[in-house]
Amino acid sequence: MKRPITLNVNGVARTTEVEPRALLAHVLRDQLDLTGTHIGCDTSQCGACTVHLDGRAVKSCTVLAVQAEGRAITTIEGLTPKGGLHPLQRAFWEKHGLQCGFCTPGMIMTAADLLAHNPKPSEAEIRHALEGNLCRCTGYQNIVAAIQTAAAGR
Amino acid sequence: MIPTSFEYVRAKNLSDAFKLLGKHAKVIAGGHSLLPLLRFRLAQPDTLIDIGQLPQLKGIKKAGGGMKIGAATTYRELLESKELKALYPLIAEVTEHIGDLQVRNAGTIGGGLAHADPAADMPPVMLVLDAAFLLQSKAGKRTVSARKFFKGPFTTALKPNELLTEIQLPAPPKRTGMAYASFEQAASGYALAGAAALIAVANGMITRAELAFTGLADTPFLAPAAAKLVGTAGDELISQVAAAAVAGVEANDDIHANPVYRAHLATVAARRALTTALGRAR
Amino acid sequence: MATLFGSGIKRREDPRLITGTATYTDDVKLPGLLYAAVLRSSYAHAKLTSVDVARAKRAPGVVAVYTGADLKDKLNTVPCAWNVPNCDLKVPPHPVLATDKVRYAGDGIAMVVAESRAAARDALDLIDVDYAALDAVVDPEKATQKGAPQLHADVPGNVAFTWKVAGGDAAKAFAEAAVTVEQRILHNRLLPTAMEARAACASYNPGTGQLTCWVTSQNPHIHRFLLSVMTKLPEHRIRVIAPEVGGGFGSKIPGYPDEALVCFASMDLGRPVKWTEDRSENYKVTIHGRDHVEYVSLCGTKDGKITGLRTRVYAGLGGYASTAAPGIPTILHGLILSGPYTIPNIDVTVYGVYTTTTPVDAYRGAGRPEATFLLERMIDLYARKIGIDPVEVRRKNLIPKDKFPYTVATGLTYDSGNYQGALDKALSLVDYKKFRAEQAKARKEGRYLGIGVTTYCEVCGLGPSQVAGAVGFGGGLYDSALVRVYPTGVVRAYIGAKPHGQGEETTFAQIVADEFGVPVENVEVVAGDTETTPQGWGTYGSRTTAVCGSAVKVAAQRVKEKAKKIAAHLLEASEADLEWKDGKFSVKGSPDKGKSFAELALMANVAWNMPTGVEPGLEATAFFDPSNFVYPFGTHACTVEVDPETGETKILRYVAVDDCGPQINPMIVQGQVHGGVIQGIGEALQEMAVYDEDGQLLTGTMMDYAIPRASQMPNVETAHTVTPSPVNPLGVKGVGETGTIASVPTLVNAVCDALAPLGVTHIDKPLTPARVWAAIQQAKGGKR
Amino acid sequence: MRLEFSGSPEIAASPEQIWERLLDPNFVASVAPGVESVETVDERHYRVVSEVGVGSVRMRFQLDVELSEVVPPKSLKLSARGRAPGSNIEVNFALEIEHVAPSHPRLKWGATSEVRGTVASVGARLLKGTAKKLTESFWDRFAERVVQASK
Repeated sequence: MKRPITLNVNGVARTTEVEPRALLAHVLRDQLDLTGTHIGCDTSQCGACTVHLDGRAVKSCTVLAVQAEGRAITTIEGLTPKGGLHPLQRAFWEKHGLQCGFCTPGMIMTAADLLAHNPKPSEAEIRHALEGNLCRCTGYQNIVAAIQTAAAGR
Repeated sequence: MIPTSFEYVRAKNLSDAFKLLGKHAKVIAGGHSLLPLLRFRLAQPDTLIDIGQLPQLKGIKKAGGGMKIGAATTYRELLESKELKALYPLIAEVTEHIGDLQVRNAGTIGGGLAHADPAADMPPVMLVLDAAFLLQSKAGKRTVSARKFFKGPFTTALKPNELLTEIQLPAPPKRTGMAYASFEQAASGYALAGAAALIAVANGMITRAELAFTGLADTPFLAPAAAKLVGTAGDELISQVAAAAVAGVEANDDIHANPVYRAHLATVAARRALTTALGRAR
Repeated sequence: MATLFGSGIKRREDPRLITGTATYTDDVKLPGLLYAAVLRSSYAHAKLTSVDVARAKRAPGVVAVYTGADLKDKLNTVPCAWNVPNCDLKVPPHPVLATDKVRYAGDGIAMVVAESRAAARDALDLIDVDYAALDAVVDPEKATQKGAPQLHADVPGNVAFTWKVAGGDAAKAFAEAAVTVEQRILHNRLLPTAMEARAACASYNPGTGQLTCWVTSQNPHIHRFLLSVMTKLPEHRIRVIAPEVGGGFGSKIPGYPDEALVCFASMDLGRPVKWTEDRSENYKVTIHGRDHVEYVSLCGTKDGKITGLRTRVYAGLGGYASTAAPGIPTILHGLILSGPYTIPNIDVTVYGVYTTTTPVDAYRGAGRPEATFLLERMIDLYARKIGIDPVEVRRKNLIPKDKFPYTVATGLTYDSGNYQGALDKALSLVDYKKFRAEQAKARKEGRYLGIGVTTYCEVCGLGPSQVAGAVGFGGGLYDSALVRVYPTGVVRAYIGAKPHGQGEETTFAQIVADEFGVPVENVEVVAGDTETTPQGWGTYGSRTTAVCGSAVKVAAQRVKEKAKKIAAHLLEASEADLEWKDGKFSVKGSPDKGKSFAELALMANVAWNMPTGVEPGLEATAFFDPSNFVYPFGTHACTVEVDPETGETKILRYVAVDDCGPQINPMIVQGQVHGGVIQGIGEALQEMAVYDEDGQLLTGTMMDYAIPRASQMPNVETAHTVTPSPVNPLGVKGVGETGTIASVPTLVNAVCDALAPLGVTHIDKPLTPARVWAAIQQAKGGKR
Repeated sequence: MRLEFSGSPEIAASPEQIWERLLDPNFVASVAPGVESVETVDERHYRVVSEVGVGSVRMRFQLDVELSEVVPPKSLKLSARGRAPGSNIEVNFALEIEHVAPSHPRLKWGATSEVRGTVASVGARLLKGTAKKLTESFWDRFAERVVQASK
């Protein structure tokens, strides 16, 4: 049965009706129109759906919307609350860290978590942190470079 | 990708959760073991009981010479505990390789252990550390040794009305070295074969040696062969012990590794883990 | 004014992609939207004895359920559009939903349309299907053998076609050869895995009779045509929009049943309908790549001159012939088997074979990686047999740079090349001699280092159209651009191709801005909507820049010619007296007297004062049909260390030297090389779609199919040489597939080189640790 | 995906007692994992609904079970064709009561199963160990319960 829930998304309380089985990724995309969060797999591997839950990167396809009630959700659309580009977004643009762009929002959200807790990661640490984000276009090299650039600019 | 319908209840406290436990109810904390199954409809519970937010299931605290970890503590929280890392460096080392950054942020140690995936990284660590698990139900509580907990693939000593609430780690012996070596399946990151080792040394001689495997057989297990190292200096014996520990085990067979290769990898992992552990103990 | 050509400016695509504001197909939402889900066969090969949808129809939220029987007369079958000639191609019907029989695990059986995604999914579980199991066959070679299960009644032995190409006299060459090497080579079946799975959203307007379909497409015009064939709706009533497309790698070229099904449902129900694939569904039903079994022989002299090449190919097609499938192992594989070498005698036989598996079609490189792999692998085997350094063998056989255009034994004429230049550069970058010395030293220490060097060339930039027609490709291979200049002097270029990550919105803007002398910000490139863009043939085969980019260039030139006429009129000078400098036309000798592009744009659009006989407006359309393919080339080198105890391969260095002619945007070119190389490394080391004997896909999710991760992959060191192509006005060649084509043999040869002291000669890819270890054990004579 | 298992538990009961239990659908259902209902179509043909799985993995299968080549009290074949949403399973059992020692016969069984659909393509990693455990524990329980029931 559907039930009303209130989700705190990008600093705004949003109320919507969901079934308990609804995945957070689906609710964000289909009900809250936040389609920057993508879905690229069904086994929690690709990370395209990465958002922040209480400031930490999680895969929104592996969280039920009802589980997220009462917690702070940040999506790619809310990464810079006042608009403009986040340093990571600028760096991805600068370093050609994306091609088709489908994995990019998730990639950036994971990188943001990494840099928030490890401001100057080594290349190996960056690659390790990206284990849960798959990209089929770039070969990762420029993604790593972008994250290094964003880290250097902090 | 869309689970079948179920009811969802966020437990307010443990007794709330116990009331709902039953055959067609499933417990969810981080959800990272269960949700993948739900999405493929390989699990179809009627009710999900969310215990992920219960404060009494969270946290890491010292207890005697050892530590206690709340079952709903996330892997990320394990990694952030300096005390845990100081006493059980192996836990931190292994946790860093569980899943990926996002999975570690949400997945819980108790959830993973209760799921009992035969190729998970944490069970062999629990086996060599001789951890005990606190299982609670409406009727009361009991403590089960990790060594009696893993019964088979995805099968544990947990009864349908019980919850795993706490992981209890005994004090590690003095001058102990611990290590984990594994070979990951490239796609899933699960261990094709992995081995955890714990070695304690006194006066240059091994006083305790523990070795456990994951990924190798249908459930993680402790290898008795490690005991042969006790009373020796280790070194030359390690290769023999590693081979003996794997010999006779019915190794898993899948598209990623046949039993011969898997057993070989397990032997290599055991040797490497024992060697590193011994080095660290000294 | 500085030229933009050659400048690595940032991509204009990116702001919408990095902020999550881009619209992909599944992001499309329409009032009254319904959701579709397709029931997939769990059997690989079975008769359908009954399909009972009664319970599904009654389920809450369900609007309609369709079965193959319902649609049999309403939709046409899925067409195959590459009718390769002279090979007796047999294309049996491929119904949009199975009627009597299923031919692979994943074949569509019924489609549910419902008010929500969840309701559609739930209803699939209420459909009861009775199957009568038939034997499966997944190996293309076994499928041709006597007694193999037969997929299609009118395709005896499952052989869809037998195609041959021969040049010179291979039989004679082999008879007379001093040295022959033979090897059975397997091209592992791959899952393209674009990060965005497929989706389609159709909206039919019964009032206008117009159907709009958003679809994950690399080629919206081709999709319009294919949808017209399948839905029976005339082409001019169909508008196809490929919005943002999250990668394709070939998998979004073909026409699929699902796309036609949502169109039909929307027409039938009068409401918009959307279908979105799950990843596990994508792995089962979206095309796969490669899947060849080849028997290859190469012969030559004792001193390293290759005299002949022969291969017999069993190319798996899957259960049905997908859109371009017959052309991949033939035209795009057989014809390029001379590679960059002067091989005088070539003989190729290709059997296209139906198997009870997912259809196989173009996957990044499509046919050319298979050709390059077998050639490069054979050369290393040959070099080892005659005891000559494999690089020297290659050098000895490369087409000399002064011989272009060069016609190879298979009949292709290569446009331009300097293969030795790229080879020298790569060898120097990787420091080949030094590595060989290190390798010798390491071997003494019991360490196994290896190097692979690949000299490759590929055929791409697909056109010309005349050739397309001659080889049975069911469409043109020209491309188009409409360049429209607005009164304020800003420009839009509407292009026929459909970039999906390759960055042509940026590179084509660079072309136009250069031509008009306007800031690049003043130029927009629009792609993906058949309603606004002129007929084009899509983005694949590394053709977009060479063909469509040239159309942009030609259209811009036409616009400029017209602007010049207007300038001459306004300046009261003859066109011959005008010169183009600093973004304006001025009279030679009086640089102060001139008309800027913006001024001319305004005049053309308001038309107050136009030259006699010149129409108002400032726009032009060009359809560019190249005179030949382009042939990019290069040398890749890779060094590895193999742990013989575990079979693990560690990549030490990867060097890529590619020549795609002049580079419009070097940053983007480099990005294409990075991505291509890593995709090839995936093929070489870890990717493989595995079926069991019963036709079940065992690598059905990302848990079992290993696409490369950041932590598993190296950095790629890139460099280039520049050899322009004479066949297009930009001089450019494609670079989207070179990395994938070159890297696979480079890796495999490096590993085999490393293990040479152990007696390992060949390992079937992917070189997983398990396979490498098994090969070492076998070479040692031990158990596997 | 093909799975093959076999076993040969010794049972402390007479061949006739074992045979009787083998042909008693209610008895078999009572030891089989997760059986929810058994409907007898005829004496050789049953319809069974069973929820099988271990741990969190559980699926409800509808099974058509048929006995064939019944040679009392010695051997029989049993085939079960089942379906669950998205998955199909076919199991063929061959059973033989082997006379090792008097009233200590051995129940030799071999099972070949073909698993198709979601379970094969998604759950292969979970499947083999699980299926083996389920099958073996079924026969172990069968053997145990026959003995109990015969006492």
